[in-house]
Amino acid sequence: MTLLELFGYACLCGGAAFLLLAALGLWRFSDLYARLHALTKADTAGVALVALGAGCLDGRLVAIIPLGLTAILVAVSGATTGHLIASAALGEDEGEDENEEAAQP
Amino acid sequence: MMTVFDVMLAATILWTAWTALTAPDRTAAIAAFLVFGLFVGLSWVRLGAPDVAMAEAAIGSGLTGALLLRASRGMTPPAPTRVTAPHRAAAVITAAGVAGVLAWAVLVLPEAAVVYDPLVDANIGDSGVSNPVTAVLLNFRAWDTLLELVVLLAALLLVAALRPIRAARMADLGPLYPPFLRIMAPLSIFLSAHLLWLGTSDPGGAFQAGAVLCGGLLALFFGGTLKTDGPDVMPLWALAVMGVVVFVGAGLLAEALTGTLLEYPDGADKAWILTIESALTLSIGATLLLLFSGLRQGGARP
Amino acid sequence: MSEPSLLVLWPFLAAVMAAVNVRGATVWGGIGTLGTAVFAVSLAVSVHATGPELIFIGGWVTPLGIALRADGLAAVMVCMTAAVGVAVSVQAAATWGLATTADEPAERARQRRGFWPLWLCTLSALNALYLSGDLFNLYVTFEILGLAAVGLTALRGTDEALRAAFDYLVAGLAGSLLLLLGIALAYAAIGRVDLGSVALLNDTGAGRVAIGMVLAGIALKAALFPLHFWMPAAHSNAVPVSSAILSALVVKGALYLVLRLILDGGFDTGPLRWGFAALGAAGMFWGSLSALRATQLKLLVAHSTVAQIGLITLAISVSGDPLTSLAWQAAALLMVSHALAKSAMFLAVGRIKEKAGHDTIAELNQATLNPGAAGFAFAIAAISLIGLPPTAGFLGKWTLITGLIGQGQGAWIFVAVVLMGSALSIAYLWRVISCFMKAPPDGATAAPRVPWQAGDMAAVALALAALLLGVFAAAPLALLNGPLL
Amino acid sequence: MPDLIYHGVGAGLVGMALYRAATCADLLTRILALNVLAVGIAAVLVAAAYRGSDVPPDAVPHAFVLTGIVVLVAVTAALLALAERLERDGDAGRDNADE
Repeated sequence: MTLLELFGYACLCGGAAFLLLAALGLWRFSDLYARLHALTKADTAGVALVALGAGCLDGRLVAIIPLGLTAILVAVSGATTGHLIASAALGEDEGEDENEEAAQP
Repeated sequence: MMTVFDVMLAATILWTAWTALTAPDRTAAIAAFLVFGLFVGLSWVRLGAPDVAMAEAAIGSGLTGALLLRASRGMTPPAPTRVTAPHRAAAVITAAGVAGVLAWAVLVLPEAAVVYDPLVDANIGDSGVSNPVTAVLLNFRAWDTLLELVVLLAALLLVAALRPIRAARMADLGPLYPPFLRIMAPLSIFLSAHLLWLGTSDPGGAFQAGAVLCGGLLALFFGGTLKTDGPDVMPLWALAVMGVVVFVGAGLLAEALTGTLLEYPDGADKAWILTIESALTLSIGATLLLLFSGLRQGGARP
Repeated sequence: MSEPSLLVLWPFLAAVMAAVNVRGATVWGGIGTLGTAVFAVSLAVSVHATGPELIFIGGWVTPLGIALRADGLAAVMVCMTAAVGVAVSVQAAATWGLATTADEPAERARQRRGFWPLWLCTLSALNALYLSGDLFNLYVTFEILGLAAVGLTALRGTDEALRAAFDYLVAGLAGSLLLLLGIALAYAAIGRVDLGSVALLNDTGAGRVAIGMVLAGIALKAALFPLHFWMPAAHSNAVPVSSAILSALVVKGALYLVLRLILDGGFDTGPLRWGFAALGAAGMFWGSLSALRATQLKLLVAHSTVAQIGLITLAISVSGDPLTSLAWQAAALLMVSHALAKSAMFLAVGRIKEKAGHDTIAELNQATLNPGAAGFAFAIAAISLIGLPPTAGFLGKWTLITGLIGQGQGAWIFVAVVLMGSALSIAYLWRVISCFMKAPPDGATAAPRVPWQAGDMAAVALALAALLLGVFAAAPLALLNGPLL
Repeated sequence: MPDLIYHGVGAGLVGMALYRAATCADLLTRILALNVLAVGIAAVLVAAAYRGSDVPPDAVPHAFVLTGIVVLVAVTAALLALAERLERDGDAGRDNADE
């Protein structure tokens, strides 16, 4: 078990822990914004750690580049989607009539 | 060890499917359907079918989910259907009957009747590509793929022939969307081209590349830079039609050169397949976008 | 360029041009339909002269590649589609006009712009279906046919038409998926899905289940008796030209596949065949009874399609082994005569509804049917449906009954059923024709006889073709007597 | 061994989808049921193509499933276009004016 493999497995477990916590958060939190907060953690930290761990274990460049690209992509799209959902939900909650009527035909 | 994983995955698939079918709220049902599609894709990776898993995730759950969400937005909330007991019993009997017969037929199977494998292995050498699925799709059974693209176009013609309805105005997506677009749009085009080139030797190909391209086009459509109403629809409409026309033209040209429909001249198989596939990728991306945006003005305005 | 590939790709390219060049849609429609008719005739001539053609697409031999089989049966069906297609295109050009005029309502422009590409897609899908020799390829052609036919149904734009189109597409998709399930099981059982190997399916349990699933799917798409719930609404709510295409041509695709499966030795097990014959007989009775009760003319004609499909299924399922008995030719002849007669009937009903403003049977009389061209076409088509001597319908029923008599004692029941079916069809068709001759109720003087218009020519031509096909039956019979692939 | 499990999944999905298609009148649920039915059939096909963990699976059924997925998305888009026009709540379901 080289040090790199050990570090890889550690990252994998950390990532898995983050994903588990995010799922638990999604289930237990009552409010939409709290759930979004938990989910975006899974997108950014969880997936990045899993990708890092898998990269260490595999070691070949041909695997590390797609993994890295995936981690960045998931982080970017996760954050943006979270923002979009939050702003849409915020718009609905404050009941801005003109925005409401305009958005819903 | 993997059997435990398979059993858990199977249970998850069946449970998400049941949720998708019986959830009272439409958005929850569509979300469950999306997750169901991704899990089925995962099960196909387990069964050694990465091409199909990619297509199921990209088209089967991603795009279909987007179509469902857009359509469900304008619909009236679902009225609970009152089903009488005998009707429900009859439905249970027929459904259980079909599923039971199917399960029995599959369990009583002799060991797998192997016919296609040796033929594909023997002929893949002169099919021009080394990925067997692409070889079957674009060479051995190219007629199926051509007619399948005619199906896509027939769906587009159907949607164009329907009476027009008012376009649901796209809500403003706020300040964070444009920078996201600047990353995603070029990346999806680059990724689609990479998947297309990869398709000749590894899992990938025209359909997965077309779906990824459509994702990028949808991102542009939501951002407002890509419009599909009025005269702006003509370039997309031409792109959607171009793919099948290139395929048909290649088929007829091949017949002129070699005497049989869709028989690519020897030695040039890979070049022909790649030109057809690149036309298909652009056409599938444009067709799926037009199917999503629904040609709000009821057909192409010349 | 061999005819089979041109028969499929020529109308499709014309459809693409009609979709893109919207202003010239009618012109492209004419080019596509007439071109296909020419290729159909040249295919029939070459099959008659040099025997059936077998084309391996892409040069790959059958189990791996797909084969296009152009034998006598396929040539007859392709010529039937082309003949009805030309007449329907003439009628469509008459109803929607040749080009966009400035003042025409948006609805008419939308219908013309939508009709031609969808019709040419249907034509190319039907030709691909008749020529294909592979089950999965047939699944894909059925999907094209289903989508294009639903487009034709929804063309009218009213809510009833959209609801009928939605139910039609759901039933069509369910039928196709059952067919796909049958194909999946056939692949699991014998490892190959081409039509030539369908006979191997009878040996294994999974193979027999696969045949059952394939037949269930086809029965749903062919609107066979218990599964015909979606069809009357779709055929009666569509535009008259679309109803003619749906009733005469689209339904034939599924019936043709059942016949092809039997000819390839698909299901020779007794119970499945007699079950199908019983379903056909029940469909004939149910369709005739519903037609007797129908108040609207279009619904009556749609229910008569259900009855005729029952008769054709009966003819298919008792057609026996192609080597010994010629009864399968009866099924082909019945399909051709039904296509000609039913399309003439629907076009005539369209003209009647256009002139009289309504199609309730009770209120039709001599005054509303002036000029009588549509009534004349309806009457001639009715004669062919009933099966009176000179028509092609008689020829089909005669071949069926002689084939049945040759098959021993069990077949006498079905001979009686066929005759009863003819009697019922006389009953519900005479109901309509008697109204044509009824004097106007308030004794109003009959309006001056108006000469026949261009719009009626398509219906009259099709009706006369159904009439004369019985006389000039040498051509289709010669093709049908040729060797089968 | 895994292909037996996924054959069972396919059969289960087909049964579930047929039951829901028969017992619900809501247009969107019927479309979802047909999609689940098609994915169930595709699962049977992919499971039938499995040749064990070391031998590569058969590529032809994979092409069938790929074609089936693309055909399914086309038909679903058509179904949704029809359903949207049928179920449009009130507002502009029928305005041909803005053609």
